[in-house]
Amino acid sequence: MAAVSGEPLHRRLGLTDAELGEIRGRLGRDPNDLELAIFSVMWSEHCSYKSSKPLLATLPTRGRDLVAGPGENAGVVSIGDGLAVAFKLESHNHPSAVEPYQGAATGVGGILRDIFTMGARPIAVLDALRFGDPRGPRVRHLVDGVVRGVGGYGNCVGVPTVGGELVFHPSYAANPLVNVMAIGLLEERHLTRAVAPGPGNLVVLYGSTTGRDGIGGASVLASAEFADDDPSKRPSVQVGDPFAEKLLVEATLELIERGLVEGLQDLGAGGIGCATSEMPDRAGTGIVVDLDAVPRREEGMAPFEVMISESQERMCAVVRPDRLAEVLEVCRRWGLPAAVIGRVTARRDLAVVEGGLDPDGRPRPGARELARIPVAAIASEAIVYRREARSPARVRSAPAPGAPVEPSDRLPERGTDPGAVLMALLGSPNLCSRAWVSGQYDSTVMTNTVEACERGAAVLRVKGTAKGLVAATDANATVSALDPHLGAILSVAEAIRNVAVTGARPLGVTDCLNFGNPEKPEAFWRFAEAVRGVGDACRAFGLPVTGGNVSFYNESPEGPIAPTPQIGVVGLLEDVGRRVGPAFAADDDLVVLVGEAVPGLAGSVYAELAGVAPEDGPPAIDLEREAALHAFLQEAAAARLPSAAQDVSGGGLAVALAEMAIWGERGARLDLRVGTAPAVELFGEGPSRAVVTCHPDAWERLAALADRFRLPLEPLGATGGDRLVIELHGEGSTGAAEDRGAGIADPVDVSIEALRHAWSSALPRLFGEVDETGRDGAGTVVA
Amino acid sequence: MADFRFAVAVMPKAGILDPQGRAVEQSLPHLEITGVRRVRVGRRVELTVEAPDEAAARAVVERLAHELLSNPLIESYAVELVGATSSIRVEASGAGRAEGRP
Amino acid sequence: MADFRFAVAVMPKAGILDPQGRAVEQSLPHLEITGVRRVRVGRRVELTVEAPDEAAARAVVERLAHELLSNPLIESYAVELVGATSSIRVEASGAGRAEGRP
Amino acid sequence: MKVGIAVFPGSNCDTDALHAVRLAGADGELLWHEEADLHGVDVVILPGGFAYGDYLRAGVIARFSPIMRAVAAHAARGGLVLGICNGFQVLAEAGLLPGALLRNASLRFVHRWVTIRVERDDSPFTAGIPAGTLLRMPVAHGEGCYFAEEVTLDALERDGRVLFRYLDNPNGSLRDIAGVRSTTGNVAGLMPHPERAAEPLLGTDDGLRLLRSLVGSAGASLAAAWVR
Ligand SMILES: Nc1ncnc2c1ncn2[C@@H]1O[C@H](COP(=O)(O)OP(=O)(O)O)[C@@H](O)[C@H]1O
Ligand SMILES: [Mg+2]
Repeated sequence: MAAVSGEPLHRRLGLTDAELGEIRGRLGRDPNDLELAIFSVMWSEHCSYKSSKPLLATLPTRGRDLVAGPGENAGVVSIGDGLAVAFKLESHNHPSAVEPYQGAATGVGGILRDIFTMGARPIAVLDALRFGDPRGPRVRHLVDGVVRGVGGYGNCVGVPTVGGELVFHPSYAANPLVNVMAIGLLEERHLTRAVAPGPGNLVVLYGSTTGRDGIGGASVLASAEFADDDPSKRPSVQVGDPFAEKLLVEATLELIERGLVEGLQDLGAGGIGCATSEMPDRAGTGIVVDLDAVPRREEGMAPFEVMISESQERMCAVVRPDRLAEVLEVCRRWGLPAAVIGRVTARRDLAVVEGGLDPDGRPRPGARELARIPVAAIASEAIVYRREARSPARVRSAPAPGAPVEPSDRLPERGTDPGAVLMALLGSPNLCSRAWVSGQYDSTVMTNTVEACERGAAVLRVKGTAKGLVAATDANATVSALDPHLGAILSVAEAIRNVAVTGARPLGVTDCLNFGNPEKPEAFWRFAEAVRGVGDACRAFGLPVTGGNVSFYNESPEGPIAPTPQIGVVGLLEDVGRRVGPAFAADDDLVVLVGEAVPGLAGSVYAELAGVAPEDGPPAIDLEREAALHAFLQEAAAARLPSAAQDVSGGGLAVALAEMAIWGERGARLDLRVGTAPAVELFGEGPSRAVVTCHPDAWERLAALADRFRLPLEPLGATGGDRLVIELHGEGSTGAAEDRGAGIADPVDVSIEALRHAWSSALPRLFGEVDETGRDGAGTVVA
Repeated sequence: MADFRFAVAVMPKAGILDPQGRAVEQSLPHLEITGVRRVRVGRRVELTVEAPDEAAARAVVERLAHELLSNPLIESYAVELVGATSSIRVEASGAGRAEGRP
Repeated sequence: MADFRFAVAVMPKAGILDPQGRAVEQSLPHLEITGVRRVRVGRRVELTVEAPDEAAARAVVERLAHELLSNPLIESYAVELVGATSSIRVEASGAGRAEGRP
Repeated sequence: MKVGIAVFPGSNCDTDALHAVRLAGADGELLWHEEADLHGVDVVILPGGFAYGDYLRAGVIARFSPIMRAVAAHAARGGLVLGICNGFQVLAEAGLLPGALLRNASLRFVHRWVTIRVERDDSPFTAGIPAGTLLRMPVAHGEGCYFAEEVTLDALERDGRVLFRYLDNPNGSLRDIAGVRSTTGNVAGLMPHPERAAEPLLGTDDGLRLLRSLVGSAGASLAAAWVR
């Protein structure tokens, strides 16, 4: 680590001169090289949240069922009967841009560890992926690698990947987003925290050996703008070993169930240095690390390499001395190397010793102390910045509810058949079937999967109970690009709506905030607005943010990504048998629209296809109305009124109906009253709407329930036949549009077969994997 | 123009975790094999290139190895000539292993 | 006792479908590479054996290759000595190919 | 009647199989790979997963674990053995079943609900399920392309040892083969997952029919009779 170039070491490690000053202040002296290396990692954006901490503190974190909130490896919410769910969303964007397979694979590994570290068995993964224009070969290469990586890891560990997202937008071209959510199930009594209590307790490192891979990998990559494309200058990449992770899951859960550990922390960014400072910091203790005891897979590793290596599949446990033998035996049985690498001390600092500790945890004669840092200085009291936020010169915000300045009812061409627009939307990269991706994921292992992927929220049963868990991820980046506050609110609303539409009660929210360089005031303003939006929405819905992740520096020379507040929600069904699915379930069911369209097409997929009027904005949201919709959907399901339900989101009402028809393998004949403009009614993505079907006998009760929640309800028609027919009626259909000869009054009239073909063939075609037999790469019949 | 057959060996770089190699090592006791260490598992790609001379053929293979067959971040590769024109005939008629290895 | 380092090449037998090889061939046009044919993708396993002499070491590798590294129904293998004791050091300090597992 | 389910490091369908076996009305027990003792079980299931990471070749390393010696002995005594997915791969690598399972033709991991046709009802694995019956269950594998030499395939067909065939081949398997049995008839393997299709809540209980006939055959002490 000797200085080779003229730059002083701290700068080469990414610390500013001012930060070096802060470090000196906290130590009361100059740091040595090893200490500086530990600081550089722990004070990185990735580990310290130095730019985001003050804003994250504004998020609501209290909830009636909350067991553990932010600050832990994952949020935990009770589901009754002594059971709880742990869940969290996390990004692995930068590593995936460099090496898509391993980046995505290790991303899955990392978030799974956050879950089982809490004592929960991981039961599901959802992957929210965002890439540039898929017509470019480089982007397709990234998609291919990331999808293989997610599957390669999750499939092998044996945790089903049950949902997620795949979104294309040019702003992600050089900076894809790989956000992964994991969900785990635990008995509340097994909840385990990342603490190092009890001076004299032993620190056991188990799992894979420590190598040079990923030195500064995640933390450095995620803390600097990623522009340098020279492979030789890139930090080394971590390789995931899902087999080792599987063993780690089993060994860890066995240790916890047998009550053998006092505290547990996974090793991620920051490696041993991070675990051995954060755990004691939370417990008011310290740790002395016996550097020689760390099992390594390479010779000649420098102390700093051992301390900050981000080698995957490792865990750090705090163990009472009298339980050590049992702990080591469990690790041995699962084939995992394990070693006592230190002791908990009463002094609140991290000491690193070379030359060994004696049985009492004191340095042996001749041992050298290489570092001693107050744990608070590298953990809870790490540097924090109050970054400058400045709104961009022109901010486009949502119009007030009501007609926009200019009617935004343009279909792509005059006289265009709205059915053709619907087909174009269904076949567009952002709305078409994701079977090509989901077919590469094992979604049924663990035998809990009631509904996976493809159809809105994922539904899992909880074995041994009648309960079900429902999960969804969402982010509205296109509206966030126009108005980050509104975009964040819409993201939260949509994620919750996806869960509520099944009849589930949302339990909590996890967020992964993907933004640009926080040192740039405009980028930071977007971040601040998004945090405010997430907070506003969660307060309105009465839900806590249980944890999450922040990913900054998502920029490339072409500019920052669209602000992407990725939201994950988990909900609870008391009786999984009462879940409501999204497919048309029977012929002659009533099809009902709950809620009503609001103007504003900006940010919609339709706008991408057709453009919008210059003054048109994104749709506004009424949070009370949205909350009422969620409550209505839950009560309706509990009363077994709906036969199917689906929220209105991407592609608008027409796409929601088309999906219900495709999945239900039956059509519908519908009449739509056009109140504002046909494009808004059919393809607008305004929030707070759902399509519900019910048996005609249930209609009156459904209407009464909607009335109670003051929700507008419009019966559209009935299911049946093999075509989707939507006739347009009312003022909007004969107003300005028809005057201009736009042919808007033509009905949508398309066969379900044609819809299904447009929807299911698009992605395989994009990826060139439709073979002669008409099957796509995942083997789904496409023709 | 002549045919050249090459083998490209693609191996995980030093310091990069090789889970496959580790799995093989861990299974050795079951086979009652001792004294085997440092197992690394990589890929071997054999291919035939038609080119005016060996240098030109090798240039094609190098490019292929660099851009397609290996990921320079985590793997390194080595290119080896395993046969030239005359061997192709042998190869085509030979069984299994003979293929491409004169 | 001395250390011997071997490379075992495991390749799909002739006549066995090799979808990986085909996939490489199919991606060649994208790279604008022509004149490449008969691509076969297999495995390369490198390992160090400690044994009294080369013959003894080779016997261990042959057994490993036969029983573990290849499936005789679909694959054939070839064993190659790539270094003896003295070469181990060279290898370890070399770029890329070397591996640093103690 | 007791069914033992082998647990290799990396098995990940072991508890799924246990759950399904219990639904099928049998006692189930997990058997640890390091033990060469089957604890007196009547039937052994080798479950799905990635034994030893499936590194190198799916199933190859598991073949050498102590429990496989016991499984081979059990099979030699006429005991029933069923390999599901990774378990099928292990049995093929161990030579207890003919053929090999290669990388999927698509070179991608495939998860999909498939329909398989039961080809024979004169086996302990399909007893009571008429030949020609169609069953729906998921496949989830990266190496499930069934391969054997032509002569072997012909022999399998001739001897009625092809137990299941795909209607919609997901992986390029020769002759659409989804599952086979041994010459002795008491060892079988299939790539699809019957244990994941054992409850209507999860889509169907088609798979439970297979497990029930397995349990029934063993329970009726008919196992020996199935051995030719
Ligand atoms: N956007 C966010 N919203 C809420 N909590 C967050 C957010 N980002 C990070 N956190 C919380 O901060 C803590 C530290 O996060 P992180 O360093 O990513 O954890 P880990 O190292 O365990 O992955 C966690 O408890 C996490 O839930
Ligand atoms: Mg963690």
